[in-house]
Amino acid sequence: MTLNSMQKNGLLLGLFALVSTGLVLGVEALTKEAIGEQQRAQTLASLNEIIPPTLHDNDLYHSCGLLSEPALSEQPVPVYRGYLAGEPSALAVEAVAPNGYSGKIRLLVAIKPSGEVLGVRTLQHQETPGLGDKIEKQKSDWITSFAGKRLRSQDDERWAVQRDGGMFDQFTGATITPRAVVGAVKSATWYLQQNSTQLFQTSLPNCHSALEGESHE
Amino acid sequence: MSEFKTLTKQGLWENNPALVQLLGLCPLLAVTASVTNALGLGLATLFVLIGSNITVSLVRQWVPQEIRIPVFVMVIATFVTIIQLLMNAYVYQLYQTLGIFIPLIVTNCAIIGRAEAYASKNKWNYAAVDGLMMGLGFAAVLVVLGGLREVLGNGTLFDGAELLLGEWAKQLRIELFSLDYPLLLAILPPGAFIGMGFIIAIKNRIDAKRAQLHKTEKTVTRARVTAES
Amino acid sequence: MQDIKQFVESGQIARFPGGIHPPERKQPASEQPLSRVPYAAELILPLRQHIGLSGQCTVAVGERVLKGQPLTDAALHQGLPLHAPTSGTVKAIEQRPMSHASGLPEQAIIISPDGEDEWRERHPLVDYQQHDKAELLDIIQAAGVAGLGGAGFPTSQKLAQQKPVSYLIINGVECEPYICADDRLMREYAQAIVLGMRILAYITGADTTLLAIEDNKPEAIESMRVAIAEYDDIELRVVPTKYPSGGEKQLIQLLTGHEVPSKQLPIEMGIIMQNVGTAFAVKEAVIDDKPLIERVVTLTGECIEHPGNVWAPLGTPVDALLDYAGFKPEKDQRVIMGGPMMGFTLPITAVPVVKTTNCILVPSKQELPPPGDEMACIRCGACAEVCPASLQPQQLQWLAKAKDYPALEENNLFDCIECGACAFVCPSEIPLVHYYRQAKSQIRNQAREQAKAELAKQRFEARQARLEREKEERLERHRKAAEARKQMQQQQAEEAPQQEASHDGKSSAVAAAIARAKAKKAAQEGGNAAAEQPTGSQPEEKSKKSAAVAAAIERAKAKKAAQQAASESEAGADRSAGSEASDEATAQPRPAQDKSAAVAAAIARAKKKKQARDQEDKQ
Amino acid sequence: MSFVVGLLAIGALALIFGLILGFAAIKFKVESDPIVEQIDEILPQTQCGQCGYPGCRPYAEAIANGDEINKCPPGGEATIKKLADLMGVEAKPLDSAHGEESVKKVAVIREDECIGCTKCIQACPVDAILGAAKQMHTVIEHECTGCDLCVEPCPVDCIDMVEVETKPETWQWNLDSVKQNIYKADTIPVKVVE
Amino acid sequence: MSFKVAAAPHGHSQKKTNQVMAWVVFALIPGVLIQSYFFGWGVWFQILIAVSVAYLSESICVWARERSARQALRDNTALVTAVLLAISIPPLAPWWIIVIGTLFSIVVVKQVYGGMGQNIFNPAMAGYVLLLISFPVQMTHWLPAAPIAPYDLGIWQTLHTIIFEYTPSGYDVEQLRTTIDGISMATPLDGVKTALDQGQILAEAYQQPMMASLAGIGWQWLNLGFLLGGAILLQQRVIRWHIPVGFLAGLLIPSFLAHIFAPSVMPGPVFHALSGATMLGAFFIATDPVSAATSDRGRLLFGLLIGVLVWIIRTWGGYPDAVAFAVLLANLCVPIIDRYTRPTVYGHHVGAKHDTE
Repeated sequence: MTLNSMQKNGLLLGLFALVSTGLVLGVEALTKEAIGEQQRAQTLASLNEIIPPTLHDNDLYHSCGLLSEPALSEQPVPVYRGYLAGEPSALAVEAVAPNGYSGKIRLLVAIKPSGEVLGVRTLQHQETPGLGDKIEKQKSDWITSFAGKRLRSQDDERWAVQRDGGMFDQFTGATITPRAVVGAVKSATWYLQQNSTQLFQTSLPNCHSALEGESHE
Repeated sequence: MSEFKTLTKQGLWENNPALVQLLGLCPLLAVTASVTNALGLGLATLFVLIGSNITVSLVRQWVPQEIRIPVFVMVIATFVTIIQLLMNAYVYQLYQTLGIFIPLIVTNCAIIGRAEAYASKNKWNYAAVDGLMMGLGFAAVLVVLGGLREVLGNGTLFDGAELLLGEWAKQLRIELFSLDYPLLLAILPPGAFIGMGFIIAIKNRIDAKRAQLHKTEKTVTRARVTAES
Repeated sequence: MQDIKQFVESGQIARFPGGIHPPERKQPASEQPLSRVPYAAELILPLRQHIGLSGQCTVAVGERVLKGQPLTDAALHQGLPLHAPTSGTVKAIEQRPMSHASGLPEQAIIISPDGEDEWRERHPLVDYQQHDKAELLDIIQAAGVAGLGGAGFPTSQKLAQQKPVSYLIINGVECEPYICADDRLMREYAQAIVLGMRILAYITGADTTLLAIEDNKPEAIESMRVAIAEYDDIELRVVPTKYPSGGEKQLIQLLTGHEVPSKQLPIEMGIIMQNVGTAFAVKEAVIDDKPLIERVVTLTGECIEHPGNVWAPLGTPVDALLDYAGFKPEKDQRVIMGGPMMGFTLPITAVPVVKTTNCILVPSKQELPPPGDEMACIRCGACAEVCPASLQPQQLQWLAKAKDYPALEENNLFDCIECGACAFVCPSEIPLVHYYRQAKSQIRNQAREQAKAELAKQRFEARQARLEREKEERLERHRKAAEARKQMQQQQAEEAPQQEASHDGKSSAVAAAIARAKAKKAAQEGGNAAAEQPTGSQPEEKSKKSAAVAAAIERAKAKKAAQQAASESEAGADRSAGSEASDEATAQPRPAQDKSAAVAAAIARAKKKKQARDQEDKQ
Repeated sequence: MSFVVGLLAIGALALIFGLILGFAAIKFKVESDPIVEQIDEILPQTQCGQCGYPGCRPYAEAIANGDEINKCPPGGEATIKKLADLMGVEAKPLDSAHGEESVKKVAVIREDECIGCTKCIQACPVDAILGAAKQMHTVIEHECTGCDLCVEPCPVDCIDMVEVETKPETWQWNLDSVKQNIYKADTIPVKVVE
Repeated sequence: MSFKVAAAPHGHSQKKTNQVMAWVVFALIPGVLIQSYFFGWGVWFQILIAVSVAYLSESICVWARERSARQALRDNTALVTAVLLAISIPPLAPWWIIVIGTLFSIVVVKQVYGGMGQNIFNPAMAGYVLLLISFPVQMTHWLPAAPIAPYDLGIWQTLHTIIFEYTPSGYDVEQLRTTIDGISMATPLDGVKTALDQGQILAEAYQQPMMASLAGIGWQWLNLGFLLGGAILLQQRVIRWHIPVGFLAGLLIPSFLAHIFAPSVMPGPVFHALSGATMLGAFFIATDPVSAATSDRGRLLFGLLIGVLVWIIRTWGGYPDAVAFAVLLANLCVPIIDRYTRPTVYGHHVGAKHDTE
């Protein structure tokens, strides 16, 4: 009796599992392409916003390299290299501000080889809606205030929120979020400024395979 | 009253999964900061619920008591994963907003509850209607709560509907008023709890009023324990 | 046990948690010497003066009774007899309002005193030590002595516990404001009380007698100190004034440093407690052969002109007492029997003084303002602070309002002594004790109902079993009757072919048909008369009459079944099909056939319903 | 390749868990909780049938199968509350279609009018009526549940439902009733005890 | 003749709930006077608005719930809630802030839960938290205390600011709290916290202009004023010592220990005791009997819990002050505290049974 019940239940459950898993895998195979496309489009959209087409003529998305750099993030981050007529024209990197009000803030920072900041975008954050979420382009223009700025030295005092005596406005009511973003952009910019030549020259491991794998976690 | 009519009434009002059974509160409270999000998760839940109810109802004869729950969970998980993949592929923006909540549908008690309480005991067509109505009821509460919170916290309705419904939906956006200082509480999770509490209170109030109005004089025939023997 | 001994010997006074200090207001009543109230025009003596059954009345209306003559016999379970407070005639035995918070009516003996105050024959005891304990207990019981401090529990019953007693505690604390009956008694009758204490100690065999008096009664303490001076085994304990030090449990805690375990009696700790008034009554009963026919009652309150303590014959109506002391009622006057903390209001004053009446309090509105509106509990915790039982009154109050009885019991509602300290201090003026009393009585009622439901269930099940058994017996009888008939028919059927064997096939077929019809008719008759003509195979045949009645019932049933069957078309079809069946089938008794038809009809109905539903489903 | 691995892994897992569940289903089988018994304990056992079921036990079975808990007028609020606790549902007010909760009553037979037809005896669910054919019947008061099932069958209407008399022990500390009690005392006919 | 029937006991001590509540308001007076001296007329307007809204909304709620309005308003609890909330918020907060807060306190936290005595949360603090979460900007705009304030506002200017959110001369609150050299002034707690977060040490943090000898300018006197009020309440036996003592012990002992171990980054007990809402919380807010524990031991524990929570949130939390959050969190723990601090009932002591053997 026990054996019979075990056999029956085991086989049935196994059967259901196989069918379910098969279905899921099937759908995954079918949608794989579309999902990849979506992610590409998303990243590209952000990239194109801060590195306008006039500044590059290569395929930015496929110029991506994976960079392991503790100064930027604990994990390897993608670096995008823009060329205009074969000449290096722009450099974008994903930076992480670890000290946001509620968790990490993922940013995309782009500079010209000259060191001037092209632009910054927020890729992902969990800041308080209505307060900290003003770092989103859709909510506020604040994030665009980085464009055109330069970093003079590693401890350039102007690179801070106004409250701390810097040149970046903090939005009303929140100090922590902008402070974190400014800090992260500052260190990313510094890194890019220091290593721009090198970054254009070294070959980096391709990032797409790894990135897509990540998105399925 | 026909079974279908009963199911409709049960799902939408009398036994509403969110308001009466208080099931599936986790996604409900987390994603209802705006109507768009609420609608998105509501629809996702609706599809999963119909799908799982039909499937469970179809296989109910073959599933023995002991492995019922694992099988149901597997069925639901399959549907959820498929929907997640589809959303990822075709409504990417919305997927980014709702992303982390979609897998939660797997353990949404409203769904497994219906599979267990209804679909596993009834024919597939009834189960489908039950799923539809329960799903609609759930989605309706989501949308109402989302609307409430969006209006209070943002002064708008259907903000970002284009993420879900395509470009044309941009016209849906209604700006009721512009808030200098949004009521942050409404958007934050505590606001969801408070809003939910008020919606349930209003429902109970309506029910109480209706019960008063429709107090029909039904008489129950008394059973005689000691019929003449 | 050892701990208690140590504590008592050290002479310490412990303290109990909580308690309050309400204004005492014992003066001026405590300063007036005891006086005696004249007999009222009628004395009302309720048959029941304590918990338990009342005794049987032993006098009749119109009968003359003498002072001290028993009016009832001691009921079962060591009840107490009732005595005539003075000589007179029994005027009536009727329902009168009780001296109880409910004002419910209660059977009472009404006596009109004849003014002669003539005693029955008395047998004073010279030396009680000559008599054994059982004898003394009988005397005390026959004298109707009950605890005069609180609930009026029969004293003899309390003393008769077969447990070793180390300490006899005599309670002279009298902690409730206003009341000073015991105070006065101790001041004026110290010797008699001590004698009563000796008798009690003798009966209980207690090693030590502890006399407890609150320190706000210096005169009583002094007079008792003098009276007990000659006895080594009586110790006087002066306890600090705090309400409710006089509660039995609290006093035991004060004197022994130990608590009486919940749901146990002090006797389990080797302690017995009696009130000073009871000690006095015991002395009078044993030494003077004077039954309990009067007691000291405090008459006090600002609405009385001459406050004081009086000897009041039991049965004296309260209005007579109030007249005696000069009563000036104000609007919405409260007349309280007992003290301000635990007493109850009387709706009318035509109720009598009973064994437990220690005080009649008629306060003015200034001295005891009536409670204001009940406000919501703010959980300030003042009640918990003063609760001598360390309960959580605010919690109990909520549970009582929610009628959550299991939770109330879990929160030890029944350890509440209803002292009223919590309600006294409640800033929201919630009548807490009132809620507890209601909850307690409801819990008790529920327990009673539960027991009754259990009984009802048993009886119902027994009845069902009996009916089932009877039904089976009846069916068995029917079956036997049917078998007998079948045998008879078979015999007939066998005889018929033999008779007509000589005819040819055709005529034989006709004959057979006739025979069948005949048999059918016979069978029908047989069926109808089944009960009427039981065959000889039933030896346990009942009387003809009852058989006839049974037959009539059967006929009525059969008729009803037939009507039912006829009303159903399907059933009709079934029946016609049935009639085409073999001879044997038609030969079945008619009622059985009808019954089976009815069953068939019911099945058909059910089928049809199911079909209908299936169709609906398909739609 | 990952496709096959995924399938196999999940399939194998499911197989193992299925085996375990099959084993557990037999090994740890428990007899179902006799919930009907517990419900029956709570019901007042008047067997009055006001709930629409013939007796308390059938109603207990009905509740166990999902019927409403508010159909028992004799039990009233207290019973509903206990049932709600037991069944883990919300207590609700008594369904007035089944009658109102009223004061406890007992049946009393006006004995001089009784013709001894035994109909009430047959109607009584708890055998609380004594008597024989053509003899006077009487109700055993403390066994009467007050269900009033005996009232209707009586051909001469000689059965009254009388409120159970309040005694000091059963008095519920209802101070509002005190004046009525006094009033009752005045009107009660004087009965002489022999 | 028939007499009045009443329930025992027939006497009553004379302290009533409404008097208790009135005493609480009375004892707040020293603190409110000091607050209005240092922070301007605003506090009086806030109290005025809060009390009006409280009574109005309470009347409507009680009416909607079909209860006796007279009795509900007479108990003075709405008054206490309104005044406590009004003195907790920045005196120049716009009028709708206090209106929303009071409405929430009275309608949602008190009446929806069933009116007086039924609320599990402290109404004033729940209202405060709602405001703080929803309107962090307005709720953190405290002006610097009078001696260092760049502007001195009269009655009319204050009222104008509360109603229109800027002064007649057109300054908004943000500008009002900004000094000539463009640095906006924070409260002492906020200032010290920000400085420490930026890696400064305590000595540097204390150099900020709003700091005084003991704690912040104005704030130290404000706290002493509420301490005086608390003493009045204790003396009148309106509150008992357990909650304030527990609160202060819970706050001061950890801060003292922390200060010993890390003197450069952990503010000491004196700073904590005289900053923010410490004294107001200890004597007036945590002692709200409805939402506090009931037994003496429970109250000590309840106060201790609040004190420790205040210290933890002040030290590591996101907000500078924490009394409101701590009180609400402790409110949640009350049923558990009550359950485990229940005194042993008479006759139920473990030893009691043993004695009889």
